[in-house]
Amino acid sequence: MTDPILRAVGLTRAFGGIKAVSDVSIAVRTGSITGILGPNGAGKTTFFNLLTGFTKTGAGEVYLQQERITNLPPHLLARRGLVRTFQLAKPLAGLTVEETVLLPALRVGAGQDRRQARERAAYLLDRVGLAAKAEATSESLTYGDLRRLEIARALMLRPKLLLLDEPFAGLGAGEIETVSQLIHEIRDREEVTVLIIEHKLREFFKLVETVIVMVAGEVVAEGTPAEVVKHPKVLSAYLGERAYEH
Amino acid sequence: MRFFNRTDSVVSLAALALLAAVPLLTSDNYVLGILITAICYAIWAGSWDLLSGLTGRENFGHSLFIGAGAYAAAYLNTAYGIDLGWGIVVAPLVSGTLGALIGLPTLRLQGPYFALATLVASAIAHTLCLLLWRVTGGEEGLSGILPMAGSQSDYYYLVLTIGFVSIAAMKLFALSDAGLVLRAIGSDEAICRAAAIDVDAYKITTFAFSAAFAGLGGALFAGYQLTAAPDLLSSGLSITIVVMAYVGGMGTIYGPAVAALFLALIVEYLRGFGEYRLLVYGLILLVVVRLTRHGFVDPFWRWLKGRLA
Amino acid sequence: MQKTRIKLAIGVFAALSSSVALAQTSDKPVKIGIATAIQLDRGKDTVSAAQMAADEINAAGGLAGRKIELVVADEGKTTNEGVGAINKLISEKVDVVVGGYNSGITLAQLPHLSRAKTIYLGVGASAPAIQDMVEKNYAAYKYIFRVNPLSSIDISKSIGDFIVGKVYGERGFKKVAIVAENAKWARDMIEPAAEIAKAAGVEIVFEEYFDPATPDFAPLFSKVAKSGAQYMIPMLAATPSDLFVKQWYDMAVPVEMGGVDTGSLDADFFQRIGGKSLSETAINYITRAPLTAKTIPWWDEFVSRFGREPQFTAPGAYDAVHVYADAVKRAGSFASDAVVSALENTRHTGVRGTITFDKRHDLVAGPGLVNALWIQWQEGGRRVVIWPKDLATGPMISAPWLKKP
Amino acid sequence: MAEILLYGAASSASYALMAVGFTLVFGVARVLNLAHGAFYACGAYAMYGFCAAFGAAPAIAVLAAIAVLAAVGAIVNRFFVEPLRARPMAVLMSTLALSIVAEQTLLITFGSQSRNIPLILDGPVSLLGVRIGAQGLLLIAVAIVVIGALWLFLHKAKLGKAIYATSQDPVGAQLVGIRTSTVFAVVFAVSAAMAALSAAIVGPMQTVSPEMGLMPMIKAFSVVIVGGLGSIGGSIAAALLLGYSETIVSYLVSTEWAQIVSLVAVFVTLVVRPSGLFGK
Repeated sequence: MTDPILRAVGLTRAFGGIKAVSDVSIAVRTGSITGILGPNGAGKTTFFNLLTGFTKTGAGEVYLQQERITNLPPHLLARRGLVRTFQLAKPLAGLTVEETVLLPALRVGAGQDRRQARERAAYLLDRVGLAAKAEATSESLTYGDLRRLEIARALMLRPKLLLLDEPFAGLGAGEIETVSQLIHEIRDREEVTVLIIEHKLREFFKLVETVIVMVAGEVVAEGTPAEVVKHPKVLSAYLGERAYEH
Repeated sequence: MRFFNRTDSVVSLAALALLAAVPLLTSDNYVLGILITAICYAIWAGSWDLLSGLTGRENFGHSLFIGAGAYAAAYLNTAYGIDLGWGIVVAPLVSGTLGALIGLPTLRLQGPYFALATLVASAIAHTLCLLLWRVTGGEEGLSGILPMAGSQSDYYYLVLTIGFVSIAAMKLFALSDAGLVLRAIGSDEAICRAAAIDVDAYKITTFAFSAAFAGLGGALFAGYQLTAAPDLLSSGLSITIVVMAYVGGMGTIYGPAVAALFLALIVEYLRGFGEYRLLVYGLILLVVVRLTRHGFVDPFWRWLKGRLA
Repeated sequence: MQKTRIKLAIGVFAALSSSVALAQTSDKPVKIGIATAIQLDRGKDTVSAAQMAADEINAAGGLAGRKIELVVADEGKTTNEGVGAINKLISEKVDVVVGGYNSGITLAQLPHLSRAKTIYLGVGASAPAIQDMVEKNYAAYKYIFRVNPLSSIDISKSIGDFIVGKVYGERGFKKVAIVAENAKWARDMIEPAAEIAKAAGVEIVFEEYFDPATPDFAPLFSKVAKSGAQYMIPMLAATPSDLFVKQWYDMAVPVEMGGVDTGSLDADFFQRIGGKSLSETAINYITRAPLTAKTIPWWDEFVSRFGREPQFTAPGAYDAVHVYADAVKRAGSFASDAVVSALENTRHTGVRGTITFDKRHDLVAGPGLVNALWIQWQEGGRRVVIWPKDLATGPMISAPWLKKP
Repeated sequence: MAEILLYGAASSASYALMAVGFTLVFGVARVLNLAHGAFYACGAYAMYGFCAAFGAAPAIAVLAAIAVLAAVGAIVNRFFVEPLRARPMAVLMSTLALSIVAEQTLLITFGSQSRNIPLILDGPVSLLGVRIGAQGLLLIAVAIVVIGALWLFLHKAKLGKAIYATSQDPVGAQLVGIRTSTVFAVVFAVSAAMAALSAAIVGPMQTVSPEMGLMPMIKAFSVVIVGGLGSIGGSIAAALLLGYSETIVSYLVSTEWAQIVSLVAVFVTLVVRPSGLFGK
């Protein structure tokens, strides 16, 4: 088993006495599409924020390819290839679609010359199907477009590990299909490991290879979607008989 | 990196030429004095817009940096006899450092809180300036600054050149990648952090630049007035600059600068009935606040360019 | 012999040419610039009193045959407006500027006045730093004179003299408290005065400086009372006097009070705070008392013409116009340098006293010249001069809650 | 010691009256009302007008001033806050502009000369061996009564509960049929009335001038921010904290540094804990 790209050991964080995440340890296999599943309030988003440096850890460590990255600020993690997206995809006011994708390359010290950056941006926009809207302002995009734009911007940083926070939230069936397809392509052609939080089951189960189930801040089960579904704790806490059948 | 488009450059150079012609028409200190004051206001409003216009973090204590620059130049001159020329070089460094120091704790605050924090910071500076009068001259301020060599017209040209170059530089900054990143930060910091941008470093550096230019303007103003007085640290001045930026249109740098130039001239014209001046300011603000962030100058200029094309 | 005749010829020629110069410009009016804060009563009275003097001179045929015209510019509250006002007057080619009420603003105006070689007669600011410029750089700043009120140096001498002579000498109060706003002008003024008092055996039992924006002086007053002080010397300018005096009265602080209180110089001060300034003494520069032969007739004409009693800047503005007119006549010309040298040996009996200038072009104080007056608010709002002794118009009273047996 | 206790209570009471009104407006309507100082000044001038012009007795003039300012508060909300509700900074600027216009109008109509309004209770009183103005004791009593009444109103009265609900969740309140526009109007009116009451009682001990609203405004700021924006309990606690710290500094150190205490307290609180001690 190749070394895991991301390891969390004993991650804990409490808010005013309530342990949102308590002693969670996971390992994400390189090149996999791994999912984190759990009912609302299970601590998924807090866990995600701990991994990506948006929330300070209470206890525990995080390793990215053996390098200890606990509590590093988000921009340093992004530069090390650990890039995330957000649950609420917001447009950047006053910036065009192309500029939004170019953003990571525009910062001082990004080290990419303009021409190269614009080329990669054009390539990525085409990959996510937004090439036609390059000059449009990002406020004019549909929610589905914004989702794909966010992924394009993340890819601009040539990430090793892409963390997607509820990528299907707010999308219609058709768009879910395209986004799901896009994630598969990214993993295959861009050699990116993908970690997803989601609660839209049908697409989620088709997409992820391994699932980690969190309930009330703790990992209760881990395995392939088929194994996880049968796990008693998961059934009682989350899926319930009927939901899973159809 | 986008540069000025053709029409913008042509018109701004024409404006520069017009302003440069003034000393040829009159060497009256009163007229030159008003223009120097107006140019200083333009630098202050432009520098305010550099941070607040781009990132949306509205700074209600800009007078702190203006005053710091003016007092730095005045103190060097009156206490150590260092020529005003050096004062104009040192002042931006002093104000810039102050901007970074004040920015560190306050820039992570959201909108209204940042405005309150900067307002209170300048109020503290104003009170200290009065209390530590052995150094700052208290309510009398630091007077008796030795004017720079040359006539009032020479000084006017110095202020005009520095003013034009500063505003052009700030405009280029706003159009540059950095300006784009700042606008993105103003829109959503989290997305920028995830896009590998060190948001805090950007904000603090920009605040330092904004403060530095304000300090530069402060030193130029002290050089004209030959005095640095506590009213350069007053909250009234900060609010006046915010009004100018609102009228000018935020985020365009030249908008607030042009608005500042005209408003400063109008205010001097209103000198006749001085009593009503602040009332007029208040009424302008009441009207302007109803507009969007774009104010008057920028939309008017775009409309005009549209008609000319 | 030869040399004297030549000198004589030159003298005659000079006199002839200057009177020709004078006559030649007889049609153009003499422009006197007034730079003051037109919103404040102090400013309004500066303009009114200057107009009074101008009207008198114009009625008597004008100055060297030319009518006098006033040009008013608002100094406002900030140094920026103050400098703007001066530059506006200079651009209007005024012959002289009369004005000033705030030392900070006047100090900021000096370099602009000196660059334009425009004579400035100060009537309201007392900071010594203004006239120091004349000493430091005579050539550039010789145009700056102070006609009114008095330099702080003389004011602090007068405070010292009041404490030693009246408070300690006559009233026997040995323990004195100093309560001053924390401002440069106050420190400049009170420290020398305290030295004079200590030298004469007076004990400064309490000294504290406060922020002029203090809303509640109860803690300060109770500390003064506890310090055992028998007399309290306040130093107020930016501090709102109404607030300070009302709180002193409402708390019936067991300590009498007298010092520098700019607010209490307002004529309606006693009436507007409901008589609560009873027994408060303050240094003042003008009152309806025969300081000179002109004082009472001038006072009455001012009151009848403008409907209120004059602020302390008014006699200054009135005397300044006359002093300038005399100097022009003696100099026989309007050229600044000539008028300056004429002004230097001015000896003009004005409304407040005889005006003369020292080498710093500062108003000279002293008996027979110009004096500060210590005036106490007494029953019915009467203002009684209680010091200096030779100008006193009545005995000093105590605060009602401190009625001495 | 007794002096510190009493004088501290008096200044805390004046801060509390201003701060509670200010934080009520923020807590319920989410508006940072920079015109609050102008309400204070207008309250004082209204009382001056009633006393000087109509010769009304001080007590009646106070009630009249409160009524006038309550109306002014509602009007300000209706025309200068409601239309800009969507943009917090615009509301801040609008109230700021209003305070400038109000101050300048007072300056032009009444002139820069400081005016005076009569005390309701005259003369000093000695309590616990301390000499304090009767008006100061009145101030303490009025503050306790008024804030207590407001507390009861918010928790007991029907309209009060509606206001309290709106402060918890404006959208939720609308869903359950509370007309939030009336609630905001009432809240502004109450806040303006309290500012006028504070001016009418503190004003006589100080001076009435066009810019008199500035310092109380800054003090109300410091109290509200230290106490926590929107938390009435927080404001009362912070008012006591600030009132006593200033009095103690005046006593033990010097009145020179007392005023800067509140400014520094605000800056530190904003930086360290923007939501204040008890705020949301």
